[in-house]
Amino acid sequence: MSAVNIWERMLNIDRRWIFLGIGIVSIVPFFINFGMPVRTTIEVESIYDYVDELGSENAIFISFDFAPGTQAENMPMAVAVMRHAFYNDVPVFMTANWPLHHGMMLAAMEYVFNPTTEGFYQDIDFDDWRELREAGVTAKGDLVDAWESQGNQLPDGAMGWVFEGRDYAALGYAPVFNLVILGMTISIETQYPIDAHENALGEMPMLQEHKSLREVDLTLTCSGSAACEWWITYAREKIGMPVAFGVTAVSATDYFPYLQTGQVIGQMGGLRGAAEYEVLLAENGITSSTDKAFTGMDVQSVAHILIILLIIMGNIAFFAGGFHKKALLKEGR
Amino acid sequence: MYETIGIWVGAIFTLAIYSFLYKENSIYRLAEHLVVGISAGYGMAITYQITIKPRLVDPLLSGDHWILLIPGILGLLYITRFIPRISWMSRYPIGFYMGTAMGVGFPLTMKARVLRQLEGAMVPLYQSGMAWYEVTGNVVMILGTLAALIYFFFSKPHKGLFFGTGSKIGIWVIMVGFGATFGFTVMGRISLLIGRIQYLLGDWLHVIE
Amino acid sequence: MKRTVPLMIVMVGGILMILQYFIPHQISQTVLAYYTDWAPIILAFALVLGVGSLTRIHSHKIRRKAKNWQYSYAVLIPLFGMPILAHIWPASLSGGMDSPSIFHFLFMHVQVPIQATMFSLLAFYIASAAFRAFRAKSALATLLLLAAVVVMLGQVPIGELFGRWLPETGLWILRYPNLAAKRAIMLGVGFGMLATNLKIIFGVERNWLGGAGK
Amino acid sequence: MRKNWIGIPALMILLLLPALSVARGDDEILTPVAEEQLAEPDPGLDVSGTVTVQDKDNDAGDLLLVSFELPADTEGIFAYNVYRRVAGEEGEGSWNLVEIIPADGLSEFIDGYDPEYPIASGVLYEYRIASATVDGEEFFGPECEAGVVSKGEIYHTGKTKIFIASILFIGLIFYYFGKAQKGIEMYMRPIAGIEAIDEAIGRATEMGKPVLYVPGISSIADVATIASLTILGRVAKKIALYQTPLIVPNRDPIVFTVAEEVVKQAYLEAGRPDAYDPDSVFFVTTSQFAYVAAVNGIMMREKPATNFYLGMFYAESLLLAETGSLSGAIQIAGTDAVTQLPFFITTCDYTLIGEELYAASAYLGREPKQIGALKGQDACKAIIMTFITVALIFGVIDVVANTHILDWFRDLVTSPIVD
Repeated sequence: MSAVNIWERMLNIDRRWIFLGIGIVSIVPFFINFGMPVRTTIEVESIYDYVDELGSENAIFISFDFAPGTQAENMPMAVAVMRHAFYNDVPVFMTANWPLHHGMMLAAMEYVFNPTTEGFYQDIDFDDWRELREAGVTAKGDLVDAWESQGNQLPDGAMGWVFEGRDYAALGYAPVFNLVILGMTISIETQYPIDAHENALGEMPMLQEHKSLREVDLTLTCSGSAACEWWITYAREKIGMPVAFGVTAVSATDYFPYLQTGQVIGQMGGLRGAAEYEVLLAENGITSSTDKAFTGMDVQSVAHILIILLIIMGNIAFFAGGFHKKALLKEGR
Repeated sequence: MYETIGIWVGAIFTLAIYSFLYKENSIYRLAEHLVVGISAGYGMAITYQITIKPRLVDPLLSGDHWILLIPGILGLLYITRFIPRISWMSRYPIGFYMGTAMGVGFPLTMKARVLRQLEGAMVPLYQSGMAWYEVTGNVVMILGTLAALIYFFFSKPHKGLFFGTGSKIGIWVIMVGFGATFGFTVMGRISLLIGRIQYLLGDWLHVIE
Repeated sequence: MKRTVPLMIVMVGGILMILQYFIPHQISQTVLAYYTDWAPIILAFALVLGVGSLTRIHSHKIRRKAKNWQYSYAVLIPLFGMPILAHIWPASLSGGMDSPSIFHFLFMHVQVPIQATMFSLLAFYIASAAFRAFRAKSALATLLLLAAVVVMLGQVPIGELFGRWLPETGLWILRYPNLAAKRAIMLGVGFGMLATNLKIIFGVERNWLGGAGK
Repeated sequence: MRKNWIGIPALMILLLLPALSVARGDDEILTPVAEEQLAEPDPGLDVSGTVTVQDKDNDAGDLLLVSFELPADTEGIFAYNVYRRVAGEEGEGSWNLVEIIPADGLSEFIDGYDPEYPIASGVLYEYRIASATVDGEEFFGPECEAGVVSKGEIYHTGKTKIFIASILFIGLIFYYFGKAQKGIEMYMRPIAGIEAIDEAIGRATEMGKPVLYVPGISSIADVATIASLTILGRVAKKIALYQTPLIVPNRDPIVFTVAEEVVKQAYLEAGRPDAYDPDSVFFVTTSQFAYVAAVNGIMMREKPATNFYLGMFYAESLLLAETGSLSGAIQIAGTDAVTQLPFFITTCDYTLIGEELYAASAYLGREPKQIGALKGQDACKAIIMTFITVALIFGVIDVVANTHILDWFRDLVTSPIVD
């Protein structure tokens, strides 16, 4: 077998080997953690710093504007900011702009509240603390004291209590969502008389303190499409509401102009953006460790390296085999 | 129980699609045909439920929105397509849709794709506090835009100093842009795979968190 | 009647909607309101054409016993089954939040995973495309390759091992030359769109009527 | 650069823009008729003074610009609650809370955005403003009748630049339409992709395999789709002559019907109406990835010799093109989707980039007016390039001489983000 033949065979490699390679390098890092450091960028730090400044008198919106297809990128962003807010007792309103995205919101809550998740938050149903609420105990500190004095104990491993209606409200999906945003600039309650669990919003202490988007300090839109622009058009441009983007890597470049003009306070781009937020949370002790996005970055590193190796090999074979002088190769498999 | 069966079915169909990577096969073929049927059927159901029923049928039945008969009839004209003798009538709704869509699009395109882009290309080269690479970047951006525009010039041959060199630089800039976009997209595409692996290994097999 | 009237509809509709943009008066807003009300209704009916075509081609296959004809049942049964099921459980149209039903099941556990998986095939294809296409055959191809590699390495943590300059260079390419290329294409495309809009409104481009040219 | 004279009048028109926007002026400000009613001064909080109402510019007569005098003493005021009612109505129940303004110095807002309490054109309203404490306790200021009613305008002054640019564009296109109609020959540089199309069809014929034509996945209102359908007409005509099988899967039902007509017509024009197979053009599904699954399946089963992807594409571009190259087909792509072009460029044998797709369709359409339109587009590009060049020069002057002419020049084309 001549040397040229080896190069030729390399160039005409059955692409199923490439598929197999990508498959393997994408699975392995889930079992072996490399934990390669992720450097944080100013775009993500500015969201982190902004949220970090907030306290229980503030409130934020997290909008789930993504479908299961881009879940791997968008979900960790929402989860990370949710945790950050809960840690600082910032009330969180959660919305979704499409029926399918409503399911994503529920999945995020299930993850953060699930006792098997590391650093979970113990969720208290709206109905379970009705008595305390009706007795007028609504401030977070008092509420926790009163709740614990009733004999409730924080489970092992939990980061803290979250009270539905005090710390979060799952508003979910409402039709024609761009108009819903517009309506919420006036009143949240008229758009969502009840939340996804059919609790009356009017009874929620967090709503009484934050009646419209004007009284909310930030919206994070985790978006797999151009829906994030709705928040700019209908909330930022109309009432000057601060908006942060959590978008997929593919659309991240499109939104740099918004950052430049200050219409967006910060942006998490793709899995990397989410990983950066996780790193910031872990570094500041808000979570004990990083999460899915950070693990995913190992996959990214390895997969990128594999692709670059493939490109280099392809070029070596191409030149070493002298194909740059020759006619076209026959097509692969 | 419902959820468990659901995840099993979903996982099986996920693998069915991945089997296409190895070879086109009968399981992929089944998944392919099923998803075509289901999605088209879902489209029909959802179109009726979110458009035709609340926007046409309900208002008409309530009795005082007779004006909606116009779009209703116009819409029904599509169906004349199945009757060859009067199939030309289906051009009416298409015409309505085409005309209005073109009209709505015209000023918006002028604003977003022309004026806004022109505005973006007219940036100051230097402002105090800019690093050297930002200044060179601005120069590259402006000259690059000009060169790439020359490439899209159709009424002159690409010869001579201005059009020849210009269009050559233009295609270089375009290629660098394409390379960068390609490279940048890789991360997003790998993330999609990560999502499916989390579904298969996590939700289905529970071997990872 | 067959050609002139549709062309008239296009011209009137087009000019009306262009003018509408520049007029804030309530009459103009009423026109826009009617348009936004009517357009989705008219458009919704077009789906019937698609379903008609799908039904015809697959029933043809079954009747002729063409190659792979058995699979056509996998299209036709859910095609009509889904709307019927949706009618039986009308509340289950939204994904995820409603009570279990067959409609919901088929959507959530067949359509959604298949679509997400199709989408994720891109991870494999982008790798094989990179392997086959990125060859330094010419100066142009080399530029494409280098830009791609620099941006790719700049994205991931491992790229930082090469030093800080790599991600910064990647970002620089994205922000300047990439923007220049995209902007030039956008401008050209923008003018092309505008010209086509005009050509259709004024009846110069009429192949949508069916049949190219006259 | 003979055509560059066009830039001069264009420049002049655009130079007039700032003059226009200055001359526009403001609507006459009507002095409010403040009807001091017996406002009971409460000891709690100081209240705001008179309310001034103006009609807002460029609206449909459904917005009012409301401003008020801030109270002298803002101590303890958390927000201002603005109430409105139709003038002449009586009773406490007639007041509607239309706006809550946080007390941070702002004393102006636009009323009428609230869908619950819209402003009707030509109706006279009354306003009153309450200073509210953190607990929501309210102290009412005077009731004031708005001196004006809201009315709609005939022309949106904020859109003048877009209007002028549109007129300029339409004028240029029609100028070249006229030239084309007079039969004046116009030079057009060749586009390599067009020859590639012919070659690719030839190859399919030699191999006796079908040709796959994907007209993009967007609607008929998408310009790329329209360009693609024109090219489909030419491709189908060639194919009809060679009697090669043709496969055209569609994602949009309307595009499907038009494509069907186009292909039928092409077979007719080629004199082969009998060779037309009604099953060759078909609809698949509106769902993006279900459509891709089906087309990929077709590619691997039917193994077409040539694949055309012309039109608007999204993420499926690479899925289609890689599967196509896997099946060994020659591939020709063309799209105006900037984000998808890199994938077609790297995987296809020939790619029409952006505007080249439209140009190719104009060539193949073989109508003089189509070429005329292309000429008009080029003239517009020349104008744009002139603008960018002048901006570049001004930018240099700004840096050297420390002036600010670029800002002024840039303002000529800047349009506000919100209408």
